[in-house]
Amino acid sequence: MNFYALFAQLLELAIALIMAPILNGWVNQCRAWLQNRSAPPLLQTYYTLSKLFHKDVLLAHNASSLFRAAPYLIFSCMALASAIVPTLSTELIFSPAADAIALVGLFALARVFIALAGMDVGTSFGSLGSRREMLIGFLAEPALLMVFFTVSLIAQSTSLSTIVETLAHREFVIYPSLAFAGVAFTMVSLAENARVPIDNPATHLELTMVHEAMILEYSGRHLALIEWAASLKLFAYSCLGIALFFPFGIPSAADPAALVVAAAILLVKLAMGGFVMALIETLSAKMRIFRVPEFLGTAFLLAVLAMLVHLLLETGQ
Amino acid sequence: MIELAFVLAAPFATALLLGLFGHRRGAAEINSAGSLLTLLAAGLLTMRVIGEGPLILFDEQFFVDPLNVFLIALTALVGFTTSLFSRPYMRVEHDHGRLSAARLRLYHSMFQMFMCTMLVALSTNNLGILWVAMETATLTTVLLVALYRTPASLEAAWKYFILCGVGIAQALFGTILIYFAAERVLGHEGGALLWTHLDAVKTQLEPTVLSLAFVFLFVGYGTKTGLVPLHNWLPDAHAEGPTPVSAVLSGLLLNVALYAIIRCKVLVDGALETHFAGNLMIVFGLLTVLVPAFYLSRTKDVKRLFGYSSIEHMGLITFAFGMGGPVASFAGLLHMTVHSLTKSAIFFAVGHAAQMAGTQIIDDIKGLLKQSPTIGWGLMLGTLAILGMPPFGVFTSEFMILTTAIKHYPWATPILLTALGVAFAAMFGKVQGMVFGEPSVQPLSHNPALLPVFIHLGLVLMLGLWIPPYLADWYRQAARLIG
Amino acid sequence: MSPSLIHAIPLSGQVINLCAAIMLLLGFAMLSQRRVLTLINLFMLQGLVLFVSTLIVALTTDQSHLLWSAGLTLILKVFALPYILHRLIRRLSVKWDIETLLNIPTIMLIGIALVVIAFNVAQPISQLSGTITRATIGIALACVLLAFLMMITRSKAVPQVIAFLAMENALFFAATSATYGMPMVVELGIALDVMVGMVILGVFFFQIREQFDSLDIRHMERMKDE
Amino acid sequence: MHEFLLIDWVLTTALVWLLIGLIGVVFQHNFTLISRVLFPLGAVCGLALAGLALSGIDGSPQVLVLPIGLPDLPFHLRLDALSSFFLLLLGATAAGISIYAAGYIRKGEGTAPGLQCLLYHLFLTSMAFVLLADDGYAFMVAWETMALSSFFLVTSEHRHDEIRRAGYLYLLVAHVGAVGILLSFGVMAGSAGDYTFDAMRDFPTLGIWPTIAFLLALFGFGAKAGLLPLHVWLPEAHPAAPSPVSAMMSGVMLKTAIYGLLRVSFDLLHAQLWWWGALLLLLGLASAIFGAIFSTVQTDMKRLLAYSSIENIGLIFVGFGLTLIFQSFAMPQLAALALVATLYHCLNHAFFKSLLFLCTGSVLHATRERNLGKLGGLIHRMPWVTWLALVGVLASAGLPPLNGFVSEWLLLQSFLFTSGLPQGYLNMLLPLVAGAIALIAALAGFAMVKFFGVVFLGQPREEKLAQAHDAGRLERIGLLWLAAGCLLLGLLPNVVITLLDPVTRQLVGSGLSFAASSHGWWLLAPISEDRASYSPAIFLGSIVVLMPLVYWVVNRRFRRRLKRVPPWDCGFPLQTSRMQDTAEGFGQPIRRIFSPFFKRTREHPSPFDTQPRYRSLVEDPFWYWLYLPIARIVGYGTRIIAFLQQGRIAIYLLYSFVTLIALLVWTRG
Repeated sequence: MNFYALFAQLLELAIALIMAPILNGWVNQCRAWLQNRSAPPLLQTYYTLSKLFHKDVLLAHNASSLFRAAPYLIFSCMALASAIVPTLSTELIFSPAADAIALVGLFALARVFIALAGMDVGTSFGSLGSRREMLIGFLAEPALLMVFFTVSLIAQSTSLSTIVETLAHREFVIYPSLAFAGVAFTMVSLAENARVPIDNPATHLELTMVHEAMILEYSGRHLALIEWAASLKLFAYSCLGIALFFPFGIPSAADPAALVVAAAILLVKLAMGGFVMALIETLSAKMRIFRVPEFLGTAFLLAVLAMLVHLLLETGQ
Repeated sequence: MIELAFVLAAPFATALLLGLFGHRRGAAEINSAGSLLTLLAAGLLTMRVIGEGPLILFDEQFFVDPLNVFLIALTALVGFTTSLFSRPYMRVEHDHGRLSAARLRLYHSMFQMFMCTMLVALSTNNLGILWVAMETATLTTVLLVALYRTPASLEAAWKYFILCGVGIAQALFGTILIYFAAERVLGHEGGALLWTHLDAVKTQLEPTVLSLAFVFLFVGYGTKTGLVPLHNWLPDAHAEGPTPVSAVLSGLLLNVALYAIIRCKVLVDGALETHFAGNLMIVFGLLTVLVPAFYLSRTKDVKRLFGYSSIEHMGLITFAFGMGGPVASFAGLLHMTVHSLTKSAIFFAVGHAAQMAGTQIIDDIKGLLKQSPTIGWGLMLGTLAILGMPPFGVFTSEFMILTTAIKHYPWATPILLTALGVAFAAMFGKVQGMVFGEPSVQPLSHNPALLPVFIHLGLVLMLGLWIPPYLADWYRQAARLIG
Repeated sequence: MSPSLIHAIPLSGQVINLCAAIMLLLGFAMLSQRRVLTLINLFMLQGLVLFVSTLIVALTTDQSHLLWSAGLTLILKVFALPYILHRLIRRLSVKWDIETLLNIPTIMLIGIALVVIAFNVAQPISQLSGTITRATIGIALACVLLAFLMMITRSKAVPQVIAFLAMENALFFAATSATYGMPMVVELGIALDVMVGMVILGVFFFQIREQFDSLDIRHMERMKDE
Repeated sequence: MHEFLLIDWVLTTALVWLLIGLIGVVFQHNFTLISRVLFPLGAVCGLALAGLALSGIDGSPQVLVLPIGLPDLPFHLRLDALSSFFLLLLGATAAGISIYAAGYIRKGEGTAPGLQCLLYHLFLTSMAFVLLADDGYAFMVAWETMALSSFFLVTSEHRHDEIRRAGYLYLLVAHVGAVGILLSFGVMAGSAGDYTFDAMRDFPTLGIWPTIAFLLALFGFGAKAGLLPLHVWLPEAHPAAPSPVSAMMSGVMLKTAIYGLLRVSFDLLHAQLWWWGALLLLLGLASAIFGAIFSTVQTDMKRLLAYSSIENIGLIFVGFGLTLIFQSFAMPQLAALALVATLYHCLNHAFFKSLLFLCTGSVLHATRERNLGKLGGLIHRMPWVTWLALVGVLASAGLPPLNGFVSEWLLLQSFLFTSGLPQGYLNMLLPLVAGAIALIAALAGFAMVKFFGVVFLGQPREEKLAQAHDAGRLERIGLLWLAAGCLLLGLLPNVVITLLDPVTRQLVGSGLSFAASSHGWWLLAPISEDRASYSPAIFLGSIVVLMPLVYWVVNRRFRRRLKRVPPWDCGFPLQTSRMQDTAEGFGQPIRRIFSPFFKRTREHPSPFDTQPRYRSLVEDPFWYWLYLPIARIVGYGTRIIAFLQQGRIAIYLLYSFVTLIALLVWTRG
């Protein structure tokens, strides 16, 4: 394997780990501005994390080893995920390791474990949270896959690198299907990252919380890891959106200089993406849990439409 | 020569003997001994026929060919096992006070007499004597069915007598018509009722007369075979007679009646060169397969249940012979064999089961497996066998019949499928209830003779996995005879 | 048949035809008859006719064994069976069989229809009948069917049995006078069976009566699956 | 005597199984012999069979004619790639299950161990014969023997009448299906009633007949596989049976149905019409969705698994149908891809489903409970079972890097590259089917989280669970074997695909081995690397590296104590185990979303109840749509026919009379 790929991979991983909390902070900041509150500092997430890391772990009596292992597993899954998504380069050593479908599988793995962890202690809220998380999950996953299918039909491939290659460096073509896919993807990523209107990461109101309910029993470093993993997930999704729908500027040729440029472009894109997300969160209100199926159903439908549009307009049939 | 004489004489002599001493203690043993003697003689006769081919004996009045010799052997075998079974069974009945000594005597001698008539009917060459034997068989069995003298048994016997008597009368008319037709070819003294002669000249016989004759014979012997809608005597007779009698009724009498039909079919086919007889048998066969399947789910009496199942299988066999051809006829003969073996085995098991429960009502018999595993397994396996479950032999013949049917008579297969499905659902459901579950039955006063059950089931199992070559060619020859 | 044929038939044949006609007549008479005693007498008459016709056939086509069977008929059907039946009804005191299952006129109509069918069915057979007596087989068939009908319509045991025996007669008639006799063994066998059957029935009647204290077979309708 | 070929060895192994069974029933009072010698021996036979099949899979077909059977039709046996593959499946799974059963069987109520030993091994033998049979008769005999032996195993606890009912339903459906198969053989049979498969291969069935044969076969095998709407027996029979038997039925027996249909539609009927495939695909999809949805709302753990089996069978049929479609449009490469996915999933399902059933068996023994509402917190009592069950759960939820994911990945791949079929509609529909598969996979994940979470995690919902004990040694070995299988099948896809190559070549005349092997063992790229690629090895590897790394870093950098405290739960005071989600509760969202699918009856407490209780019963609507109507029709028929039987002798005489007259008139006219 070539060293460029290795280097790019490491760089990407590093950026992901560092930038993820900041992105999280950035979104909160934007939201605060939009709701004209005084904004928390950009690095707020880092402060929280370090605080948590320095605290003792309070572990429920009947918490099992699975409960304790879960945070590490979830964290590594998310790290891997953000390493797989081609953000800086399409020449990555991990890119053959997992294609779009495998990526979805990876997210699913993390979800299953966090849900199991939520059930482990056996409190009323924990299992409630897991139930809702799985509900959202099984609705979001197919929608996400359909989005991927659309783009992979365009690129005739499910490997992310190839997709980005095709979309970024082919002569410019307008794909109407991508519009639908993009909307669907946005809806899905809102749901997956526990954002308003599906969930509210800020709330601890028992009856509405989903993600928070699962991790109620976590504390100290475990909680820190999970929070970090959550922000990694957000980062990965944003990068994914960028890679699929705004892939311009991701270099294909193997030269380090291009990497720097790409990193800069990436930052700009992320900033914009974060702002858009904050905007959406501000403009919409949290919905009842049983409206969620309709919401995600719509996303699924849009993705299906995208595929049909592709099959009708963009292939010669 | 001498073998056949023995085959016929042994049961007759035993019958007379038992008519005198049938109430004594050794009667059951004498009964078995007589049957054993018959079986041995039949065995020798079979050897002889395999060795030397068809025999014509006693100035042509008797005649043994592959078709009837295997039925003779079968009859002798089932008769023997039944006599073994009836020994403890009748003891228990006697202990329960359902039978007096005099009745036992009647039972024993009539049983042997019945065997004798069966054998005569099978081995005779003269259609008239065939008829006489069948009639006599009816009379003896009427006495056997009425053995308990309960209202139910009298009713059953009466219906049996009237329906079969009338039926048999039609058969006589048919026989007369055949004679009438044959006499014009063979002349008066030419043995116009001897099957061999008729077979020789069958192509010259007058078609219209023979077709009419066949209608009468079919209705006549068909009544005895239990073809729908002539079957109504059968469940009653099976339910009310003593179980050994039910066993031989299902196992033997029906076969013999069917045998008579087949013999006549051969002549009619020869004379008509159309598929008239075959079509008749196909239609009635299908009807007979279909209708009892629906009765099965209604009946509450276990012996009636298996009576209906006998009707159904007779229908299947009739259908097979109706289709004709080497495969179907082979299957029909095989099915005759396995059916009479399996069904009699089932009746043995059922008889003991009913004695253990003190009733024949299905819902009151439960948990046989727990109380007496042998009876339970016997009943369960027997039922599965009769329902056409491999590796038992019944499946073998049903396999051939069904596959032939879908090749040549596809329209018939839905009917067969429905019938088999419904029958399976009904019978298996009921039997499962009897065999499984918490026991409601008491152990018996004499330990039951289950050897017969397992001999039969063992034979059926063997026939399902491996048909001995000589048996196979034997069937083939018979099938060729039937055409 | 056309007159020319009638002249062609010798006397014996004509007598047999006459017997056949009488058989049929008796068949109808029994069908319509209510009194059991008369029924038995009619049955006896039938037996007598049977005897006569058999005798004639035996004499015309000198077959010795037909003489035997004629004698057998005389003994069995004219003396033995009627005697047994008389005894039975005296012992069981069943004189009447008032209620038939259908009313008499209807039965008669059906009977006539049956005769038509029987003749029609038997026609081809009698066409190629070599014997001088053509129509007899048709008549025999008609008698069989009439007896059958009678069995269906009678609701008491004894008349039913008499009908059964009448059917036996008709068959015998067919056997002897239509086909000029079956082989001896067969006739013996048949006769024996009838005899034995009769005896068994005699035993039966008593059993039935003591179980159901009547010979009305409508008591015996319990066995069915519901 | 010809020299001892591979097929002879295979046959011998199968017969050894039978022999073991017979020994077991002969020495049925010697319990130690049965449990400590015979069953392990059976496991060894399983291994041997797997080894033989492995070595035979790319050999040339071998045939053998036994001296038993019909006079003109002795038993023909044949060992080719297809049968070898399924024999491999049988042997490998049986090895695990047998060794588990050795530790599992107990004396006590139900069928005696000796008899169970016989039935169990008869079951194995008959399945082996089903896979070997090369003529209609031998196949049917083996097939029905399989049904019978499994029926007696299912009803081994026949005291309970719901178990009797389950067994009855099972055998009824199995038998009716078998008649269907028989008739299909009848249709395909050679002109002169020759029922050998060779004759059927060569004999061209023309016109409507191939379709009839296919539909009959589909009916028969579908009934055995639990395809909609013939699935009803499955969720009854699997819970009723002892767990090793459920494992065997769900893991292997259902696959024999797949084998049969593959044999018929590719080998005997040569995959003629594309709509056969479409039909299969639709039925499979329906079953998969139905099974997935129903498994999420079950409250009995074995029922849950049974419905999930229906789902997996559905997926297998989807792949099967796709293969047929490609084959009928002469696209061997894609057909090979779909077929690989199908067979791969057969293998995977065999492993993880039997693993899960065996785990439920251990739970059952430890707690005497099948009801999810009464379990929980077993991870503390039975760690072995829990962690091994977790492997099965992840696998059956289709999560990387375990085996379930690989086959689903392959299946999705085969769906994504369907464009270019001559059928416009299919082109439109197939990608949507892919979406549906995604939904199904996600639902499976839901069901599995419910299963694992409710049974093993949380607090014990009953006091008696405190006495629960972990699985015994032999049981652990069995579980370990199967779990290892799940892992390896997930990690070494290329090996498996190369293994499957002869099979696909036999059936669709093309294979993936080249594309697969061109990237080395660690990278799976069925078509080409830039088309799609997946490397479970790297996947697992990186997680395995990352996790300890993170752990090490975190615990090294921040040395903090770890205190045990009562759970916080938003500061709610009294926490009891009754407050956790029950199985019903967990399934409630699904019930709500898919309410039209269910036939439910509920019982709500009113505010004034002194003993408030909530009951919600979810039933299979097919009973009410299909089966009860049929039963009603039959009942109607019986009533009509019973009217004919009046018990009056006059009526009976009338019947004969009318018959006679009618026949006479008919003959004359």
